[in-house]
Amino acid sequence: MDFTYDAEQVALRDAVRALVGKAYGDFENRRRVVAADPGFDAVLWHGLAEMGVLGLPFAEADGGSGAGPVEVAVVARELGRVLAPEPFLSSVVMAGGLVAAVGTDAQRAEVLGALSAGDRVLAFAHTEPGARWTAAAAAVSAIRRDDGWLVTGTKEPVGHGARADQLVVSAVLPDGGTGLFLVDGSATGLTRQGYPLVDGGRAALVTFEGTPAEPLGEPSDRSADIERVLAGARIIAANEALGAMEVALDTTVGYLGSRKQFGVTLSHFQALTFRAADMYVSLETTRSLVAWASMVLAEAPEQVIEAGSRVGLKVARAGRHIGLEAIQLHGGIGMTAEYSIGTYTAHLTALEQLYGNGHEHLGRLVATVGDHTEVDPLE
Amino acid sequence: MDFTYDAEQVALRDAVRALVGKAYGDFENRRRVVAADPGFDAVLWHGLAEMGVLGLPFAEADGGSGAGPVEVAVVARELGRVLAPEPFLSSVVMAGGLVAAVGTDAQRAEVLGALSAGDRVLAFAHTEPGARWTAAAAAVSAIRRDDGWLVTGTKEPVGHGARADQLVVSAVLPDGGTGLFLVDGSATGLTRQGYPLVDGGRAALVTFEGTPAEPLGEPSDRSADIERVLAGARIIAANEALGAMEVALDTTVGYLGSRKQFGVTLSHFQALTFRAADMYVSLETTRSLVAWASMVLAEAPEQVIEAGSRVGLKVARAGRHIGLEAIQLHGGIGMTAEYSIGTYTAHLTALEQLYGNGHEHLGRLVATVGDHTEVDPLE
Amino acid sequence: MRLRLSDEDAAFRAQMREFFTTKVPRQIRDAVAARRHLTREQLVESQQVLNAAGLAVPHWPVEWGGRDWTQLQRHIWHEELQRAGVPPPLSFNANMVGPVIAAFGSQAQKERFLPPTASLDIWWSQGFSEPDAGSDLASLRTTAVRDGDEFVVNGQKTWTTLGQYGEWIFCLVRTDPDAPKKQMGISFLLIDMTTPGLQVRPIQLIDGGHEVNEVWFTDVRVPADNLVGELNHGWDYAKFLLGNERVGVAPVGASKRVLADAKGWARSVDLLGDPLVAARFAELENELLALELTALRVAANSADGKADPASSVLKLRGTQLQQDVSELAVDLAGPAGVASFGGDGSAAPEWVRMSTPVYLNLRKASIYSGSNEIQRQIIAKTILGL
Amino acid sequence: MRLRLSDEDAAFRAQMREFFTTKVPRQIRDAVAARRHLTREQLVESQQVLNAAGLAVPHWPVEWGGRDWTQLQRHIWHEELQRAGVPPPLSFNANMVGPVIAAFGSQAQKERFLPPTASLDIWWSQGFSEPDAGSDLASLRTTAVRDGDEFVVNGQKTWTTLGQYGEWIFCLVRTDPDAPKKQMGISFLLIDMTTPGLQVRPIQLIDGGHEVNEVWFTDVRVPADNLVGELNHGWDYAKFLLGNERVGVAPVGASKRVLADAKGWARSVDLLGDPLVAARFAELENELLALELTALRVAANSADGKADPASSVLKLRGTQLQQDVSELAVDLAGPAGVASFGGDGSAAPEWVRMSTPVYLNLRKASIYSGSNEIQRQIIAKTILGL
Repeated sequence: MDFTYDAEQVALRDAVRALVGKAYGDFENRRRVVAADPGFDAVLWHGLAEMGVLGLPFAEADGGSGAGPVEVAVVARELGRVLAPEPFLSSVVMAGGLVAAVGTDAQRAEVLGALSAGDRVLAFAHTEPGARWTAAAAAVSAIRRDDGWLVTGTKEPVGHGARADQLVVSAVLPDGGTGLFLVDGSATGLTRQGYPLVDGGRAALVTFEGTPAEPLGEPSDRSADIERVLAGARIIAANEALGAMEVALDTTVGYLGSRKQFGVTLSHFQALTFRAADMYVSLETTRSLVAWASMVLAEAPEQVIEAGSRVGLKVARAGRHIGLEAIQLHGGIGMTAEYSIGTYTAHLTALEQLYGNGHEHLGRLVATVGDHTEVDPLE
Repeated sequence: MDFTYDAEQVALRDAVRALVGKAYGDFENRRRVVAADPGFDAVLWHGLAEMGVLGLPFAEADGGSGAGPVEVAVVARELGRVLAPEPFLSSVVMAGGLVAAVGTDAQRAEVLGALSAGDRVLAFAHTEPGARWTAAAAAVSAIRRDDGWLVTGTKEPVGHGARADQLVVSAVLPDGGTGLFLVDGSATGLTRQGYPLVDGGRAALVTFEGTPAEPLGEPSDRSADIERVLAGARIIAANEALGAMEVALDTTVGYLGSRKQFGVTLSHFQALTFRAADMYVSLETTRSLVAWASMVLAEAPEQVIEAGSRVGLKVARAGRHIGLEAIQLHGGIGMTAEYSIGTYTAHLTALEQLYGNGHEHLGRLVATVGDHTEVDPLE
Repeated sequence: MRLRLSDEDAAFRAQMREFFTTKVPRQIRDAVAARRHLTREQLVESQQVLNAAGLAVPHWPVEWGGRDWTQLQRHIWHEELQRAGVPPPLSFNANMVGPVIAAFGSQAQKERFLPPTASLDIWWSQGFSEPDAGSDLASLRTTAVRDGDEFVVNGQKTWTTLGQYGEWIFCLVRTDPDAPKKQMGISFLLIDMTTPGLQVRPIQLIDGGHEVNEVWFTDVRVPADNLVGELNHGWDYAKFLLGNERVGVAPVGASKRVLADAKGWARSVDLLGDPLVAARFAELENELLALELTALRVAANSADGKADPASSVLKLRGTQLQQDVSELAVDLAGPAGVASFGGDGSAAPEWVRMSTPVYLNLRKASIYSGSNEIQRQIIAKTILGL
Repeated sequence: MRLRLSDEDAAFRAQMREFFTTKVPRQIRDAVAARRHLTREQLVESQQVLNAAGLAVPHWPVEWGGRDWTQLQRHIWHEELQRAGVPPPLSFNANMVGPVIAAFGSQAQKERFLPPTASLDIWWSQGFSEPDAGSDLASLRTTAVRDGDEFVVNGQKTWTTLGQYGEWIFCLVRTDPDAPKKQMGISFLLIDMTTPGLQVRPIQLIDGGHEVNEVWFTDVRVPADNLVGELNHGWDYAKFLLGNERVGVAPVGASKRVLADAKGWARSVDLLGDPLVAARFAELENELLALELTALRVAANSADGKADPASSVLKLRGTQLQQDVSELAVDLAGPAGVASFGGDGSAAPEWVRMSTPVYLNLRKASIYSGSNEIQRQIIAKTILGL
């Protein structure tokens, strides 16, 4: 049992921190980047590729660097600390993760190679209007036509769906079940309407109308793979949220220590410092659960889905607690887009929406609460 | 719309306050009284009778003084303020209330007359082991025998059941449905084991074995009457809880203003005074809902059951908030039985247990939340 | 104690409800129901409809358009207004500068300003907070120096809500920097926002909207006639302005309307039957009922005219519940809640798209107009004596 | 990062579990599971079973019965102990006075006191708090005046937990009333509780139990040999005593055990399937998991021996969750929860009868041993630098 990063992981952390810190250490710079499409910094994206970050989770044979989930978690946490808007989660972890999980050898090499090199942005077109974090597709279906497949229907929200060069699309198969397909960004019958999120991120409404699609691996039911990759993405997203919470608390503590009202710094008001202490308790306990879930992802695949919900619930609760208190303890300046703190809260909210909110994860845990006597992290 | 007591109600309040204040204004005196059976002050009980308090809700023809629910609420609040352990709720409001609701003319005159005069203590033997605030009986049944009825089974907890001179007993009727019966305290086949509650109150396990019982009114299904009288009792109990919360906050504020630590009074610690402010918010909003429910009881019988759950939920939430914070803000002394504040918290807990806890009332409101668009207290 | 409204008050309520739901244009009320930012034109039109019927400034002196209503009637007016989705009359005009001018202004000021203030022909902005004077308002540093018949104003105000529409601004300015206490030496000045040297800069908020502004004053010359009341007594007028409202402090009616609408939203995503969702509705409904009754209690029982300490309770609890309702909406919206800025390019219904910006925007409710920390302070000190 | 225990630690865990569930008498563990107050005899017996196996004071110096375990092993020992329902070794002996004597006592004190302290042949009480020195402990006023070879002690201590069983008491006493700071001038004294002039008076608590006491000192004569360490340095030893524990600060294992039992209780009253009840279980289980992992993280990563600031987090959150679990039990108990003192005269199961007294009794958890306010203070100041 060890909760610490090893030396290589620390080196990775420091390298990523330096790189993204140069880009977004100045919050004004982040505002500039997210103000214009595609909502992220193409130069930084290539920088991450050069550092090997985009290929981290993929096998070397597929063009990746064959690292593990903990390394991916290290990266996500650093991205979260500066609210880096690059599509690491949607493109590398989710879409790339599915290609790695079910793609053919040729698909893996071709797609993941381009992704790892920073030459191709992927998106995972899965969520459908009205759907709530399910693994199955319903509103997009695939049919076989002579020499190939066509998909038809609507997906939304698709993270970075407008910019993506290639889409991994879930669709109902002719015989039922949810298959996965690759769709090229320039395919016929593909319409994409992108928009910014409140945190400066990007999503899109993506419509397919008889759009040519290539089955990812065999065209068979992939909902179990989707569920598993989504749960893993939740754990990585939790690391990103953790990074954001860490900085949100630091920023708030810094503000309390420097902002003066009534002739003294706010840190003289015990009602405020005690609330900061409670935020710290939320943060520390979240840190532990996020580390545990990351280790589960690395070592105990059979527990990943449960761990995804456990960390999803905790991050939702802590994210709201820390995010909302951070704004309140700042007062007026916390409401402004010019100052960073409100965007941290907005980003924590967006992560919940994309990866499952507290209500969703609590509901999943409620369904299984009678199945076990206790939760033992050491078993 | 008027939330204030009228002049007569103020006079009643002041008279009751003076009487119970003389008995229990000194908390040590209350400790002495509850330390020995029957757990209340027989002299005070007669004093209340002489003041007309025990007959307040009953018609003059039945020996009462024909006042309304608001007057009963006024009394309960004053009893709550000093944690008076007299069986006003169980004896007058519940047992007496049922006699008034379903008794024959002769029963009403006989039973309520003796109750109002302070000569007879009643108890309502209704709750059964394992039951949770239901209106129906299940574990005690009644059979007809030649010239009368016999009841058999177990009731617990029965408030003041060991001391009561006469019991109002709910029992399953031969043809189903829940009937109400009068059982004399000296009846054959009646066993009672009394015990004190954590707040110094009294309850009992009451066993009937072919115990002679007299139908209260016609021996027909009375569960609707029981439900209605219980809901009314909940509203009166909420007034008692309100009185207790008022004094709990006052006591806590007094302590914060006088107890010194680190060379200053605790009121210099903003983290503590802000929590007292939040307690005040709980108290004020509770005060409003309790007043509303009391007026519903007086004026809008068709809404009493809903109002009982609304006020039950609010009092449960506020009672825990105020009760637990009161102990915490006191620190060590709040844990002791010698000092009053912990007993206020214990009493608020006992009231929840006897009249329905927050989970119960929330569940009832959840069941109906889809039936209306909004709650409008002015309709 | 009496539960029911008197016949007179019940009739009054019916009359208000009838007026608000039939005379105020539907598209304005629809915009409120959809939780959109309203346009300047919509706010002006709505207030002018109200004012024409004598319903914009009922709490003003009768001479200047007020009605001699009871506090309970004012409460009913305000609740019905919110319930119908009518935007309340612009607070800066109706609740702030109007009552101050009516109470402390000169006759000339009253005649000049009060009618267009009631009708929103003048749009007022508020110039109180400064970058270093937020909760600690009395430490404000914007100065006004007398120069002949004019004051010369220099400094900066911030958090000026809707200042981009403002035509006039009422300001607290420091006129005596040597006063022994910082609350002294402050004056209350009315300033034409077209005066040279006055500059308004937008501040973007975290919901993406433009709702507040910075206002910069560089040698802005203001006629001395625009001083309200006495020189160096501005703090008294500010306290009057901030303290005289007892009705409408808690946005109960609006929160109830949104919660009622949210039941429909929950149904549309098959979640109203989820016990964990239903429990949140039930808790919020009960707490809003308790708060509404508290507001009613304050209104019904304030005949003695005492400033009621419960206004801090109403503000504190009212904003908490307003925020809780907005949080419920975000949870109902689910994944599609990210599509806030998707507009017609999104398949998400408008309530879903509005959910996150509204949730973020409403963080202001517990910060502006006396933060909830200030309210707790008031309760602890003024009410509990701590 | 590594999730799994090393083989060695896993074997250690299995060994602890085996020992605790087979060697400690079942009726003692049953009494813990039933949440009863344990008798003196039960506590002594349990500790002596542990001590005989070298498991009572593993964190002491090896010379005095300690084991050279890692922090992680100590953590596992403590969690398994709680999990099995074994009462932890008496804290006053094992965690307080023992380590102080071992670190600062004379050789004679060590030899005289440490063995019977480990074996609970001496039952120690704690004499720290006073009526006017609670959270502000340093303002204590009990005095010890040197008189020949003795100290003469006068004053009053309070909140002396289980002092009715105490044979010896370790006290903080003021030996230099003129010291420039109140933290100076305090000494650490060991006092035989049978000494004339020492009187123990019970304090009844709100759960009806007798758990704490007042201890009065009237000219109590204490041999000067019973001074631990240096005169006037007692505050340092008290800080050492209060600050050196990193393991077992949060009662995670006990709370988990009660929560697991509560699932059975909920089933027995048909409530585990109620979504609102199940949600409380799920939330508590998740928060306890997060806390357990935090305790593990602190234990696994504290090789550098730094005093870990997280102990305040563990205490604060641990007591909150302990109280929340007890509150859930009260809600499950329902109406029969009032039958706390019904004993055999009640039909209610024991868990129902215990629910309310335990709930009330556990209010102490956030008050004693550094209240949660003190923990927040430590976090804000020491960790956050505020």
